[in-house]
Amino acid sequence: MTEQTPVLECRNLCISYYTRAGEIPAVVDFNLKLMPGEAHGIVGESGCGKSTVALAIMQYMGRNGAIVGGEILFEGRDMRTMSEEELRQIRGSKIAMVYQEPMASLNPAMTIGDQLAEVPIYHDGLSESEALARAEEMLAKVRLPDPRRILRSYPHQISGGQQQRVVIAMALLSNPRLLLLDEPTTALDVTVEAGIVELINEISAEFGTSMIYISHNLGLILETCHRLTVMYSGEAVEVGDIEDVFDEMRHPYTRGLFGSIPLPGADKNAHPLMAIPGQLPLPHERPPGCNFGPRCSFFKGGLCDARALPMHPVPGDDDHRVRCERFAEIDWDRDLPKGEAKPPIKAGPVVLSVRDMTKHYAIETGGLLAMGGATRTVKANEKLTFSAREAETVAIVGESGCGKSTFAKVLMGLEDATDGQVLLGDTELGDLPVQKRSKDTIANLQMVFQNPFDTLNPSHTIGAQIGRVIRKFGVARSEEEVNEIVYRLLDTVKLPRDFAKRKPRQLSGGQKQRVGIARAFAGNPSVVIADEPVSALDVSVQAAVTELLMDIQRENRTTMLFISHDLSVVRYLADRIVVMYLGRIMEQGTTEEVFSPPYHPYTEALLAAVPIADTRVKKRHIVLKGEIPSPSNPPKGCPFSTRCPYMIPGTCDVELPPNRTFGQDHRILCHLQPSELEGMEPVISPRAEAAE
Amino acid sequence: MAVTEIEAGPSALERLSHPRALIALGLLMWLPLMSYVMGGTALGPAADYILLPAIPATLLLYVLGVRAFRESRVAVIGLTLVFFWLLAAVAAPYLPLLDPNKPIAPFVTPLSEKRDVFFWLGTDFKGRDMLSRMIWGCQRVIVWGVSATFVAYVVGALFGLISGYLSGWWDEIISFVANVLLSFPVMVLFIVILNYLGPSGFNIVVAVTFASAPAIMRIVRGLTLDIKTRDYVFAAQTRGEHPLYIMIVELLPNVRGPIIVDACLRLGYTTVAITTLTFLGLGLQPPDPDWGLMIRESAKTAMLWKFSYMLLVPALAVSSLILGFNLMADGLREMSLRD
Amino acid sequence: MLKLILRRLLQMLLIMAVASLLLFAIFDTPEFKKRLAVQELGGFAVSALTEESYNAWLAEKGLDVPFHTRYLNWVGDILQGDMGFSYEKNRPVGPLLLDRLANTGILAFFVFALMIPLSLVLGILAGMKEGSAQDRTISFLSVFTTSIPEIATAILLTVVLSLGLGWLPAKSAMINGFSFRELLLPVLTLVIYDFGYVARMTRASMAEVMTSQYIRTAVLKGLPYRRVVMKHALRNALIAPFTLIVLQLNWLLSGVVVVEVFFEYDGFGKLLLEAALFPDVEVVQACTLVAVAVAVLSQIISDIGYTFLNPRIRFA
Amino acid sequence: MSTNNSSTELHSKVPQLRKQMKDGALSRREFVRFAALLGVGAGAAYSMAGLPSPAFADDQANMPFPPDDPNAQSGGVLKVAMQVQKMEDPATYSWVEMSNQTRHILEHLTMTGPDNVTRPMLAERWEASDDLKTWTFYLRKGVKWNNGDDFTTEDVKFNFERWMNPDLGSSNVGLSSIAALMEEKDGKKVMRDGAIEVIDDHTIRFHLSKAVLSFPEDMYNYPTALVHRSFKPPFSDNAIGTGPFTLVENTVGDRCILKRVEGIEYWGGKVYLDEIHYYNFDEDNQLTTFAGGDVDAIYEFGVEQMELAKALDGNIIAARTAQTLCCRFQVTEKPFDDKRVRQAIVKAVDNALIKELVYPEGGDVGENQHVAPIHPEYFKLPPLVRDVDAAKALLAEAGYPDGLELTIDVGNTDGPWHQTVAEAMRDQLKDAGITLNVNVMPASKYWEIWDKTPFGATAWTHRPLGTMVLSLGYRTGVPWNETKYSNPEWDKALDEAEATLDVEKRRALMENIEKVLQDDAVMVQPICRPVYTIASKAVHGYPAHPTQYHQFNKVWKAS
Repeated sequence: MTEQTPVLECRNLCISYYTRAGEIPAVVDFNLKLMPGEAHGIVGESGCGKSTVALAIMQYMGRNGAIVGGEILFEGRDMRTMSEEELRQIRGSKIAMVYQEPMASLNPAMTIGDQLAEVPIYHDGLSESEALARAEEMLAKVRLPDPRRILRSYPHQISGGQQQRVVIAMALLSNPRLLLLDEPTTALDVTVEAGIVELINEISAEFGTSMIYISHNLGLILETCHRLTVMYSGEAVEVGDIEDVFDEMRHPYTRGLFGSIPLPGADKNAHPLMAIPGQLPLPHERPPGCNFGPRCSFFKGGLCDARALPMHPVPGDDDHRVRCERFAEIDWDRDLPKGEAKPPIKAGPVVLSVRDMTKHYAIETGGLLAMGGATRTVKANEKLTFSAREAETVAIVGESGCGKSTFAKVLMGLEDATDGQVLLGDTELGDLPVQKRSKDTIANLQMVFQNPFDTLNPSHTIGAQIGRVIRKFGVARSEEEVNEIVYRLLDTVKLPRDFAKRKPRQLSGGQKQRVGIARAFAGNPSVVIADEPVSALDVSVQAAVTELLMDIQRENRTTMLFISHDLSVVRYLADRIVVMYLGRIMEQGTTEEVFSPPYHPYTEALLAAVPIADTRVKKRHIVLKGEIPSPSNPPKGCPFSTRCPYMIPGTCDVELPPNRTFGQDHRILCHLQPSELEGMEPVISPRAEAAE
Repeated sequence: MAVTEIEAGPSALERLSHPRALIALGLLMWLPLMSYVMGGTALGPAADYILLPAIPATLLLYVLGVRAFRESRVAVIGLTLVFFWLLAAVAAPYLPLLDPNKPIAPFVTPLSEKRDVFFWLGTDFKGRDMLSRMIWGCQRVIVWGVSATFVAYVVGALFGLISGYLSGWWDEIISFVANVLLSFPVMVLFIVILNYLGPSGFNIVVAVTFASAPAIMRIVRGLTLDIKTRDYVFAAQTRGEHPLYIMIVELLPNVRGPIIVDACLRLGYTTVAITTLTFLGLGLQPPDPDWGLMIRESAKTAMLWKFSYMLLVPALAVSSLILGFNLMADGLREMSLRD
Repeated sequence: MLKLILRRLLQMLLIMAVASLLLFAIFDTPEFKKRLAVQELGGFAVSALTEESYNAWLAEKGLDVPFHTRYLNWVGDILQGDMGFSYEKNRPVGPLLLDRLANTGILAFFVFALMIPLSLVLGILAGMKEGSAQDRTISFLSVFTTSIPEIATAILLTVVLSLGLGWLPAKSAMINGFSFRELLLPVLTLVIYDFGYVARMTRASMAEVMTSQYIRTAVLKGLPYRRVVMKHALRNALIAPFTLIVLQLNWLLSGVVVVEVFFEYDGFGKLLLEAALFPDVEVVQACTLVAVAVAVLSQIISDIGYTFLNPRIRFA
Repeated sequence: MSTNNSSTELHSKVPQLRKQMKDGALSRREFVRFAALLGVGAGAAYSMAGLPSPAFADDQANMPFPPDDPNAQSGGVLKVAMQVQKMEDPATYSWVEMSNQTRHILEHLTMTGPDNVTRPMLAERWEASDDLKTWTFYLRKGVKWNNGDDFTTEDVKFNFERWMNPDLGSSNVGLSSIAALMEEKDGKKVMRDGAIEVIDDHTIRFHLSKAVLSFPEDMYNYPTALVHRSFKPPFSDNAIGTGPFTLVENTVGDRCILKRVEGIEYWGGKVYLDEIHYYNFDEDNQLTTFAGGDVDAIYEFGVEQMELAKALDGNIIAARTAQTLCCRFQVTEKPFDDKRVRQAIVKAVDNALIKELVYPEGGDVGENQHVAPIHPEYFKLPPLVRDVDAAKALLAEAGYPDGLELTIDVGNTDGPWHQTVAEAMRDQLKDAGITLNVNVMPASKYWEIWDKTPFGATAWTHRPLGTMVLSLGYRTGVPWNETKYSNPEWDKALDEAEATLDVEKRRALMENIEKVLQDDAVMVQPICRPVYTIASKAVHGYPAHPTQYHQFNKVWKAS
């Protein structure tokens, strides 16, 4: 390695927030060295301090945050000693940042042109017209269509993906040495995310900019970075080159993290996920010594909790360091965590069958005194047909606007189907609103919700909320019986019984989701709809909740409709998959069938877009152009025709494609000939050298 | 579009350790006070001791309140001001005060003695003790102000829940009526209503309800619209719960937090309204003391520097009570935002 | 947008129709007619009147006609621009109302001229540095001033500035013609009561904007602080206060009642109160219509302004 | 110029009056008043009574006004705070304020001064027949309307006929003098044929159907202002008058501007002011406005404002009146239908103490029989004595041994002192076991119920004679009988008193009348109140009239 000045170097950086409760250390003893052209990933769960690091580098700590120790050297100069004016000159020109929420990061009241032009005006002293010209150039470079129009637009007039491109363009305008990317794709749909990731990779190649890429998603880091820092609870626990950390991790937390995410090859029966036990400590309740200690299976009292731990270099690789006292003692090859294998379950008879289910909304404009408002129709669901069998898990996959939530509403009886049939057993549900359904029907069909913060009513105790379901469905009536069942359910979801008296506010997100699961299963349902039940949870908690959900399902032989956008999770747990796009089913089949050719072009793109945190797999590279159209104004013909790489002009954009059937139950809605579809290559394949 | 200062969030009151004990204490303080003021002479001899249990209840409530609000100095100051007057209201009959309606010696300036009586705050134009009138004066404004705000809230919250949760025609009709009422400047509404019904405490309740309920309805409606998209409401709906159950059990407790902040502010507004209306001759009627009346009666006699205490005393008293309500609202909001 | 405005105007007319019908019904009760008679003739005289002569009096006043007929006539007159006749002031309502509205307009003009810059500047200064000593001082000041009801502010100002120091006249009856000195106390009272509210809202809006992510973006773009505040923050932070200030017009119509009565300033509020107490039906009617019109129009202006200032809605 | 009315024969009743005065049955002051009513010049009357003639100028030119002040300065504007009301038709005026706005434009046949003596004004003099049924008025010559017309009997006749026109609805028909000119025809009261006899341009004679003493006094009742024969309401549109001022502007609720008439010589001698401005202020605000220095004088201030008035730089002017507050019972309503209850209440109240509390300065203690000490026929009954024990005994007897709860309606129609009276009563009644609730309501509300409520505090205004009020308020079935008191014997006694001119005899009759009313305990009437006004020190000659009539002819303002 040549002797170069690092672009950025953090030495023993300590950052604290000051609150009424006193000083709360957010980041402790953080070290980082970033060479020119290098891309460094920081990965960790919420609250681990990764964004704090980014803002500290920008010297933007807010009123109650402060750097309490260490140094941040930018090109060799300590930024802590710089004056406000010097900082200002560096910000936006030498160091630029891309943020998590592009919409919120752009000023809603200024045109994009004005916002972009500011950067060259203030940093390079350009005139306004020169600045605008440069902005237009940059917009073209981040591959935005019609940059001239976008310059004149306000942020809300363009889509989320375009907004993020604008933010990236803004960051690149002064050709910075260092680019900070703070979860730049988290708010975006998967197929849009893929486009942004591609752009970022191109930028680092083209401009040679050093990057710090902050994310909770290991797969994304793998796709973008050279080096990686894993953070846990305010500390970096492992640093190293990507391959080293991915393949030869030396910290129990890193390994726990990998064990928690469903990688290709994970299987709910044969190789279940291995969740990290326990939960993240709150910043002011961190244990002495190793922060991960209480959750670590290698924890050794007296050693791990004796002192604040330093980073240790991994022998043989100076650039690979871990914050673990025992990493040398652990046999990393043998002690690979393995979940308990479970026998596969045999699916029973069809429980739920949906036939040509269609749901249209009429959006009326105007009200009591409306002077004639136009009515628009939103086609939320078009002719959905599929079925689910007892003890089977059917995943419904799709991005925003695909109609999966509407489908859930129709199923639950909150909306009437416009057309078609929904049969639960032999009860027609399509036009049976929940008020008219029998108690049994309602009890048979329950739901687990996405957002842990919303799923429970903050005003009532856990016990009361579960008890209400029990009473409502007539499972039990007397106070004692109800309590008994509540306790039993809490046992089932592995929560202590005294949680019955707690209010939701006293629970963590994962615990709330467990309560939500307990509530859904309180009435012994035959079908449970799980609407992204783990997507809002931290990675290490996700696994535990997923496993729990599946165990209960397995035990009760419940049919589960698992709504998700995350194909990795779906691949892991689903028996069958339904892929939706703009209200239509594009493809359905068993998990095996959907994940291998023939693919629907959309499925293919979706599969390609999902980042996989596994160095052993190879992925084909497909990036879709454009954005998802609005469901109120869907394209003619095939809904996917606007973005489809295989689009046949004159056919796809005019005519609705036929439903092609492969094998037993594998259906694809596409104009492409079956042979063309069958001729597709698999998207994900094992790398030759890593193949077993 | 509605500019509201209220943010949804858990209420600081929720952190009080014993909500049930608190409600009991509140009732113990409030019911005697209310019956004392509204019942008037109908209470008969009971009037002499009915307020006795309210005094310890008030003190205890204050202590509990300070404990709950200790994080916010502003809230504690507000609470202290409000409870000072609450305590004055419940303890007035037992304090060593002169009869507030008894003329003794007119135009005695503060801190001076006349007819062997020392007057801390002087006497008014009729010779009634200002100190005693000031302290007694808080009873009616507090009781009617709180009652009016409470009734307005019950009405406003009910319609807000219905309008927000049921939507559709319910919403159209309720919102239209609310819009009609909101199109009147508040004072115009007050003047018209009180002029029609005649000035009295009960009619103030009616007028305040008409004037405030639409705004409350809007706030509750907005909160309801927000909360009804939450999954737990969805869960209740999918359980087949009756809309009434959802409104009362699932929604109402969760709009409580922001509403309590708004209620504190609105108590302030109502106090202003009652005082102002009384000053205009449309509110509470003499002879019993009330701050608005004190201002009304003194306004024509005290227009001299040396008599200005007659105006200053009630003006400062009413300002301090309203300041108390507003500071409490501020503190509560501050605390709820911190959560 | 135009459709929206038309719709709101239509709604306004509907509200006016409903309101005036209700008012007419209210003031048509025998009690109110009797009250009017008492005001005109004196309490003793009225009770000495025979039924017949009372009816004759009613007929003379045009009050014997059933109220729906009167209402229709009144509506007809209004449509022809005739707002009726004031029993109490013995003159047509139109010019009377115009006089009083002009007076209140002068008052409102000075109130807004003082209040807007004061509250915006204070609100922005406070909101710019949330939690600073400057913020806390301004915030407390604004809570404090808004907590003092107008009547108390009026009293405090009168006692100090007029009775105590003798700088300003205590009353604003302006019997010797317009006098700015006499206008000062009512203006100050209203400004002191109202600026705090607007300042608080401005502060909240500014504080929210200052913690928003796009301000962070602007700072981290390396813009000078002045530009961040002036160009990025202000525009967004002033949207809410702007709509609020326009809506204050509506509030002012309420607020002026007590101030005008206390200072004996012959404006809209005093007229309304006197008319309601008299009861001078057609004046109350006209005042209500004006009030409703001001309320609705200010809402419309506020909505238009909001839309205009907020590109998110303008280009929706 | 000594008594120029010596040319007139003294009325036959005058010697009789003089004898009464000598016997002490009639005070000298009252002698003057009655003698004047009978056409004796006020100056002569004063001298007959052996009183120094007050500062009145009837000996010069027989003027009703005070004499000219040698120090007087001409010019200036007098600004007065008063409610400014409409000036529609002087004959139907219902408020004193209206008449004040008109008083310096329109004038009367007679004029009653602050000394309660009625002097000739537009009439030069008058004569009454011995039976007091025929009255002859001789008009002053040289009086001109401000449009240049001469003032003649035609104008007088025009006015009288107007007043008696039943369609007009003038309250003048309630005056005993005018009533005596009318008769009932087809259910309507109209003018009797031949009631008015025009002798010549300056002599007019009235033939009454019954004896009326107060004819000249009635002619200064405020709706009797004389308008021009071309008069058409509203007056404010075409203000033709005989007075020294004319109307420039009258904006109701704002201002009324009067200006000196130019070009026409005023009959009444010197007038000093150039303009009189009335500015509209509610009674509550008049004194505070005066305090602010914007006006020179005000209409009235209340007793509760006395301290403020004293602290101001001005002359407080107080007038003794018969204005009073009757906290009266409706004797037909429970529990007031029981005389013992009424008596118990009356006995439990100490009128003198209430008067002292409420009107410490000026005024008289009321005696629960409505006749005030300033009434000429007032008979002084033994003072009322508070007797709580007797009150308790009466209550027990009436079936309320444990006391009684009552509510009094108070409208403060005449100022907040009504309420103070009620509150003081409440405190005193407590001793007798009576709980009194004071129900205060706005004045306008009170006027809706004043003659209906079982127990209410009603204000009665000043009337010159005691018999007038008793007749208006306590006769069986009269419209203003708010007590529903009905006592045929008492009515008869009152009839007799009203027909008795002999004041001594009348007073003798009044003893019984007052006593019966007092014993029947129909009201607690604690105070006959004074009226207060204030004028700045620069204003000279500001009159204190018991009925608050403004007479500004000789008022002047120091510059």
